[in-house]
Amino acid sequence: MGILEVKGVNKRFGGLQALGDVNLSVKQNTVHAIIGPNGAGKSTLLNCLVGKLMPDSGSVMFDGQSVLGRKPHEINQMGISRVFQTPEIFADLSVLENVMIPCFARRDGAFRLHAYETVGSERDIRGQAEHMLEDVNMADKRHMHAGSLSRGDKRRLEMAMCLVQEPKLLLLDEPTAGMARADTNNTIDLLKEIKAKRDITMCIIEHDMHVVFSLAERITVLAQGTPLVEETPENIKGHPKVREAYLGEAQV
Amino acid sequence: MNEKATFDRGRSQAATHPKFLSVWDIQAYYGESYIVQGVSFDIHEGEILALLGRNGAGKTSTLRTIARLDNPALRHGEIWLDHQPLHKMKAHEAAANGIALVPEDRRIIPGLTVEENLKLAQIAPPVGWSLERIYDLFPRLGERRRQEGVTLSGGEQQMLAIARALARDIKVLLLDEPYEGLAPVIVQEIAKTLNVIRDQGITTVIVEQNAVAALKLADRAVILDTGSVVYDGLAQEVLEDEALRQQYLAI
Amino acid sequence: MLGLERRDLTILIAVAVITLFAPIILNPFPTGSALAQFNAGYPDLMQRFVIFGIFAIGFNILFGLTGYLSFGHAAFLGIGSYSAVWMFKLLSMNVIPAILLSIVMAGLFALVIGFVSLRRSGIYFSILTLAFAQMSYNLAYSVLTPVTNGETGLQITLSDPRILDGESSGLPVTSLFGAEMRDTTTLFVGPWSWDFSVGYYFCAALMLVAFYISVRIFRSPFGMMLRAVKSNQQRMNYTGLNSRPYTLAAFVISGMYAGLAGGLLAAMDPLAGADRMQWTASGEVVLMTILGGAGTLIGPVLGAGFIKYFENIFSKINDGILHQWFAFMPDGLENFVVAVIHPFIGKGWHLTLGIMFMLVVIFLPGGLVEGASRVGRVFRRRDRKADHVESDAARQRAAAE
Amino acid sequence: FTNAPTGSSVTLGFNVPQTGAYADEGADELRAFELAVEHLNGGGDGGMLQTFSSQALDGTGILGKKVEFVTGDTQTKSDAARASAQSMIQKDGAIMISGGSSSGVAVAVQGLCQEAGVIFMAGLTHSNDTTGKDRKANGFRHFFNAYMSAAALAPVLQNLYGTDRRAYHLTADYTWGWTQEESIAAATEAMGWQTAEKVRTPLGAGDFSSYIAPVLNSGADVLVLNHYGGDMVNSLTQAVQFGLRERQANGKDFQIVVPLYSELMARGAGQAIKGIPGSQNWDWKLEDAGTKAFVKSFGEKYGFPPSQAAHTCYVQTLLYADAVTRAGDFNPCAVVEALEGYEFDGLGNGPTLYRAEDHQCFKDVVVVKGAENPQDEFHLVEIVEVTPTEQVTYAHDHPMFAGGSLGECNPGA
Amino acid sequence: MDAILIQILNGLDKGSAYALIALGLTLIFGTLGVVNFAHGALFMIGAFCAVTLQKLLTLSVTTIDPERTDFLGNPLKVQTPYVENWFGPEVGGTIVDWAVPLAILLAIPVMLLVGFVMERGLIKHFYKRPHADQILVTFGLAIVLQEIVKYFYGANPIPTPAPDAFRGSLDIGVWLGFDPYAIIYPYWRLVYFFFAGVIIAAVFAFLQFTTFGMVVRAGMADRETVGLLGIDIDRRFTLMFGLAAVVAGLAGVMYTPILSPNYHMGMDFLVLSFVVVVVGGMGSLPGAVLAGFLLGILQSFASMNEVKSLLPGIDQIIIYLVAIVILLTRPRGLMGRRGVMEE
Ligand SMILES: Nc1ncnc2c1ncn2[C@@H]1O[C@H](COP(=O)(O)OP(=O)(O)OP(=O)(O)O)[C@@H](O)[C@H]1O
Ligand SMILES: Nc1ncnc2c1ncn2[C@@H]1O[C@H](COP(=O)(O)OP(=O)(O)OP(=O)(O)O)[C@@H](O)[C@H]1O
Ligand SMILES: CC(C)C[C@H](N)C(=O)O
Ligand SMILES: [Mg+2]
Ligand SMILES: [Mg+2]
Repeated sequence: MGILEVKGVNKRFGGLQALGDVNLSVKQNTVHAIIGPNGAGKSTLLNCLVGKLMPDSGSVMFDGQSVLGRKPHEINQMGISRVFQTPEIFADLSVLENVMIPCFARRDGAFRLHAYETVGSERDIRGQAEHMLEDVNMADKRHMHAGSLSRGDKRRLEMAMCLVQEPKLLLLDEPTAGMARADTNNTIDLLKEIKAKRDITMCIIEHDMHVVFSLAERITVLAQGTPLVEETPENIKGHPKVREAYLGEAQV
Repeated sequence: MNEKATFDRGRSQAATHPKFLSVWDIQAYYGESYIVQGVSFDIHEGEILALLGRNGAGKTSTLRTIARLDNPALRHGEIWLDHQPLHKMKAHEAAANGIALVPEDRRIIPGLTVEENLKLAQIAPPVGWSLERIYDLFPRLGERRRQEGVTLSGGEQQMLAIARALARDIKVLLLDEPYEGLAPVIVQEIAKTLNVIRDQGITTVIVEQNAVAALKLADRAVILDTGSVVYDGLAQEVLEDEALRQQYLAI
Repeated sequence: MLGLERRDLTILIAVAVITLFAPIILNPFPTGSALAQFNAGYPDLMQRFVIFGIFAIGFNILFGLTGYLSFGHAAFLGIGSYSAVWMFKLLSMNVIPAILLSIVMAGLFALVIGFVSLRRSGIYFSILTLAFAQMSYNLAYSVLTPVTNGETGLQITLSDPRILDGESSGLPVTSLFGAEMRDTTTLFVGPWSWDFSVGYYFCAALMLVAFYISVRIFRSPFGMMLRAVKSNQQRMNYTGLNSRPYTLAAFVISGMYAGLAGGLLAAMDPLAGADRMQWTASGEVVLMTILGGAGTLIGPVLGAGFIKYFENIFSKINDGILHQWFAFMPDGLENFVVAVIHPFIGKGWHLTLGIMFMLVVIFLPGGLVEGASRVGRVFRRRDRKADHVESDAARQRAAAE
Repeated sequence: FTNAPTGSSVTLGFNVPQTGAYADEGADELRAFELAVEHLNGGGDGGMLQTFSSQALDGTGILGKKVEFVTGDTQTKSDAARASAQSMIQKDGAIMISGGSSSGVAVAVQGLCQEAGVIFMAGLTHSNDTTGKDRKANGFRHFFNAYMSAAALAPVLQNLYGTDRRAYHLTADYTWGWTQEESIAAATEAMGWQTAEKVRTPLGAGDFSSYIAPVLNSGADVLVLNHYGGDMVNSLTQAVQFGLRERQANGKDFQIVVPLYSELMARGAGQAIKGIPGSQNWDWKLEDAGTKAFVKSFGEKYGFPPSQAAHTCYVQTLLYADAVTRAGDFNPCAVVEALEGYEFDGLGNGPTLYRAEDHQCFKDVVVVKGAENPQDEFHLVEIVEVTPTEQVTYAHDHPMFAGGSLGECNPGA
Repeated sequence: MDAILIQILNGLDKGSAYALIALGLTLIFGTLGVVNFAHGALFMIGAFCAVTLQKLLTLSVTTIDPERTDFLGNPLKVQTPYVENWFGPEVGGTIVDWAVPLAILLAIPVMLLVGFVMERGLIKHFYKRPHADQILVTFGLAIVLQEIVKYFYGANPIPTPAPDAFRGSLDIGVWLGFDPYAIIYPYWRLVYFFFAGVIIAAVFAFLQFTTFGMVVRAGMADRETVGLLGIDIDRRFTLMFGLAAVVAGLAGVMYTPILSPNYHMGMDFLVLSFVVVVVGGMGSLPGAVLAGFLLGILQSFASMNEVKSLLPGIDQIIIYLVAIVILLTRPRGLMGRRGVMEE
């Protein structure tokens, strides 16, 4: 029984069957990659997990509880964090503040009217945030306006925002797309390190096979809304169907 | 990096330069922050140039400056395309003169369908590929032509962004991370397309984090670091020179 | 000190000093001099400055931080005024219960209206708040006349019960435990005269408290959350924060500020008119906030002062006064100058105000605060000119290498 | 007392609408005030000073002090009007406030003046409440009121349209509208008319068509428009567009009545106003000496005849100055005493009484109708009849005015 | 029955005014994304085009009539319009009489000019600025425009009657078999209704059958990218603004016989037109038109005595009440597009 159990999820957009009877089981403390051609429904699947979309049918259980019908913030409070495919950050706030906000969310829950304390007096939170920024190599940019970061930096920031929450399940939608190779490697190391330090389950979508094969313990290949195969990385590499539908001549 | 001293403002050398696209000492600012700090390079017609560098090196900013977007603002330098002074133009004039930018965040226009996004590219002359031809290259877009562009999957959006550039008759294609978010099969597909495009005589500047892929495709490479050119040479050389790669690209 | 950072503390102290000495600062011209017309240091106007300052400070907590543009905040101002006057009529002329009721009532209304309106965002939210406020206004003007006394406005009368107060001959006046709000001492210093009024200092004290609270909110985690709402509400939700209670809290707080302002208006002058709730009044506080600088601490207060100054001072300049000013000129020239200025003053004060709005927003995109900081920068730049040149040179050298 | 004049001059505050729908009335009021001040200070031709029955004023200001004035904008909003009046009192040291163009504003400012201890000489205000339930010891109204309009109009309406009529009221939904509706309905019912319907319309409705259309089959044969200003211009024009005036009801020609009239409104309504009856406080075409003197000095200064708004404001200023002079004291209480029960003549309305019990002036009321063929833009209304004072006088405790009390005069600090 | 029919008719007509004003506003507000508080002022300027033309046509020669006297006892100056002198009283009179319809010819160039100048000189710089700044600047402009008009034309309404030919009313009731006078409808309102229909149809056709609408919509969503595609969006925005100004102005011209114009008529309509546009849904022309008619008709019904006696004051709040209900049940108004001004 995995920490995340997706059963028979269907989602249609008008005439398009974006997800058709998806079953997925993610075991606790594993890194599970979802790969597949563009438009296969990978992001749609994540959307169903975090409350952005409501599947037409099927069930999604996390840690024994259903997530369907819950609001995004409730799902997050259950322990699911997500990095989006196009960076979603607080563009008008400073980099540091961007990371502090999830810290508050973790400590105080979905709402707390702390209108009288000052941000400056929240040393713990600030410490956590700064620490996190160091981990993602962004400490020197902490006072920058997040909106004026370059794109690769925005992605790193968003990842920091999710990691600092110490979620039980981290959903990563192409976390390293547009990241320089050096930083991609750093990111891989960072994720590994975090994984080693504490219990965390990750679900990662990537087109960069280097990342996938460095991290993933299991891989699900999604094509046209349905899981094609679910295998260990070794078996995926040589899988003819996967090669045809997805990898092409790419070297992995 | 010494052009500055030798340059005679009265008679621009660049104006008579034999190169097809020449970028000469451009300096551009976001508000007060000085980002593009005197970048110069030239490209011959039909060449593919890889523009590389780490995150935040100023690649996107350079492309945006060449495409004449308002931000960052060009405060110094000249850009000549086929004897046309791009630096005096606005984005839409530059586009009319044959520049096309495929922006890094794709910039699919909300509220328009896939087909409308493409048609929009064909409103102002010069018009390039027909819709049929585009759908031939990207059948996926043909299937989704009535869907709102922004609801496409990430990769589909990337295809649309490239297709939108091809829908115009262009001389120079500026690609900002075209492979981002694309499945390996599609990356291979697009690499082929870019070769097709090169064969048609279109000059290409490609910015890509997947440096190896870009270098394989490119004739020449320019590497940027904190807003300035640190390397300008043959793509092949970079591929072969480990030390160079390590120093500037960390690969 | 006070849990504030140095910079904020400086601002707070500056505001406190200015409000304390406002009766002197606002009366820079000797009474009876030609320019005395520009003096604004009389109690009624000074009270208005600070009261509308409170209104705008509160509005800024909602608009400046969350970006939710309410077009109906005047409704809360009106509700505050009506509550206060009813308190004067029924209970006592003491301003404390009146003001408390104003805040509470405005808060309750804000809770209901905010709860409903905040289900939408952007322009849809603005129109919802507008619709609620216009409904309140229209009802107050007509059907609710038994409660609001319609167009004339709710006033206190001799026959009101006023349970806590004893009988009084003549209309009673509002007071704070005996200190009458309208009590004014005038100090004559040479040709100057300065009015120190109880009512003004009462309002000013409350404004300082209101201002202080707003600074705290701005610097608090709550304030940061509100800015996060403005920046990216989606991200906020996916980060596990429920944005609705945050925005609702901001809405209610700003509604209470409006209620306090309304209550104070009534405490200074016990009349509550329906006009206070009209959309133009809601629009006015929007204008004050933007004009001063939305999202800045002090901007709204400046904006409020600016608009109220025009309304009260410019509208009162008439041709007679102009002739008096330019009497030193030869007759023909005098008439010409007066004729040129004439369309902009007195009944033309709206024209001047409109032009000022346009000038400020065109040339000072961040509002008056932006203007002030530009002036500040010019001064600072002068000091720094020397090292600036140096750094430029350094950069050039670096570029050449 | 508040703002006792100490120097060689005395300051009056003229609080008129300078912006908003009544800005033109306000401008005319201001002209009149300026003229009055000029005359009080001995300038110009003296205007009504020569015809005023009291000859206490001699053109040397008031009690030898030169008259100065300040102006302000009421915006026709109670709030703004009070703020403006406050500043005149607190900042400029005004000892008397006058002006205004709406009953709501008048009542609000009157209340303020009472509290502050200055005299309020109301300008345009026609609601019964101003000197009825909201009367104040420090406030005085020269203008007539809704009751008087009704009392003056009723007999004329009877002559014109008979006693067997059914009236349909459209009423502006605020104090003034209500009191006027009440007054007209009562007066017409007393002479045998029936009231078919009383409909309240929102202030500033603009398009009244949905209120006018139902009039047609309501069985009514007279439409009474208790509107003023822009509302009246629009409702009247639209009623005419709907063909009300051409149609027949109950076998009679359908008629429209506009109880409160003004030249400025008549100009706005254009053709539609022709032949429509109503009442005015005063009209420049009256033949008495006071009117002639005033029209002459006003007309020569400004190039057109004065409106009734200008007249009442001019007269109020003179009356105040005269009262101070007769009392020999600026103290508001002395002024109140001098004005209460004061009888005078020569100010354009014939013999007039400032009644002590409610501070309302009692004088003739002018019944007018829209001119069929005006010779120029100043002759849009013609006088039908001047209803004598006796007919429009009522008891001070008449039910429509009950509920208020003057209280004590307040001289302020 | 006839009472209800009457109110529907009245509603159609009020609705066509709302729809027309909202149509112009939605071009600027819903399409260009500018919160234009000066839209009412454009409507007002249109109305004053009619007033101005009327004044121009009645420019007069002054002759002295010694027989009669003016109010000061001087000989009366008699004014005869030039047009009557030139074309004779008959034809001249007719020309003056037709001032309002003729004013359309004046209003089109005037409004285009006003629109262009306003966009090029001011609004252009505000597309990228926050909505709040747009509000402040356009509100300032509205005040300035109003005050200028007030300076020249005064504050009171100025009568601008419809031509004599349209002065009466049509007895629709008789056609439908009701008693005479049961349902009547003034001719001019009929004209207005059809006029609104024509304008609405023309605007729709223009935006539907050309790519213009799509380009402008795209430009509003993302100016930069549209520029990258070689399109000079500025020019199209200017044109769109001009078009909106013309629509607003014509709505004003034709409305003058129904509502005598005064300088603040624009402000009176402003709030209402914003409500209509938003209820219709941001960015949707059909939505604006639909909302205009819907609110017009509902308001007419709410003004009926029967309704008012049941729910006192309902006629004063109906529009807002309906707006609240619609906005709460439909997140983006009747037909709004996603993402337009939801931030
Ligand atoms: N809101 C929507 N309306 C209509 N179609 C949609 C919507 N969202 C997604 N789709 C379609 O559903 C399919 C799956 O999209 P999804 O974003 O899940 O793909 P993906 O697997 O994440 O692809 P990529 O790797 O390119 O990001 C796509 O074809 C997309 O066009
Ligand atoms: N709008 C902006 N305002 C201010 N600074 C900006 C803005 N956009 C980018 N910058 C800064 O300019 C620098 C260069 O950014 P640019 O986007 O050109 O980098 P890049 O080389 O394209 O990086 P990436 O590979 O991450 O896309 C960065 O340091 C970034 O922080
Ligand atoms: C101007 C006045 C004569 C009428 C006005 N409507 C009032 O309230 O009294
Ligand atoms: Mg995806
Ligand atoms: Mg980039």
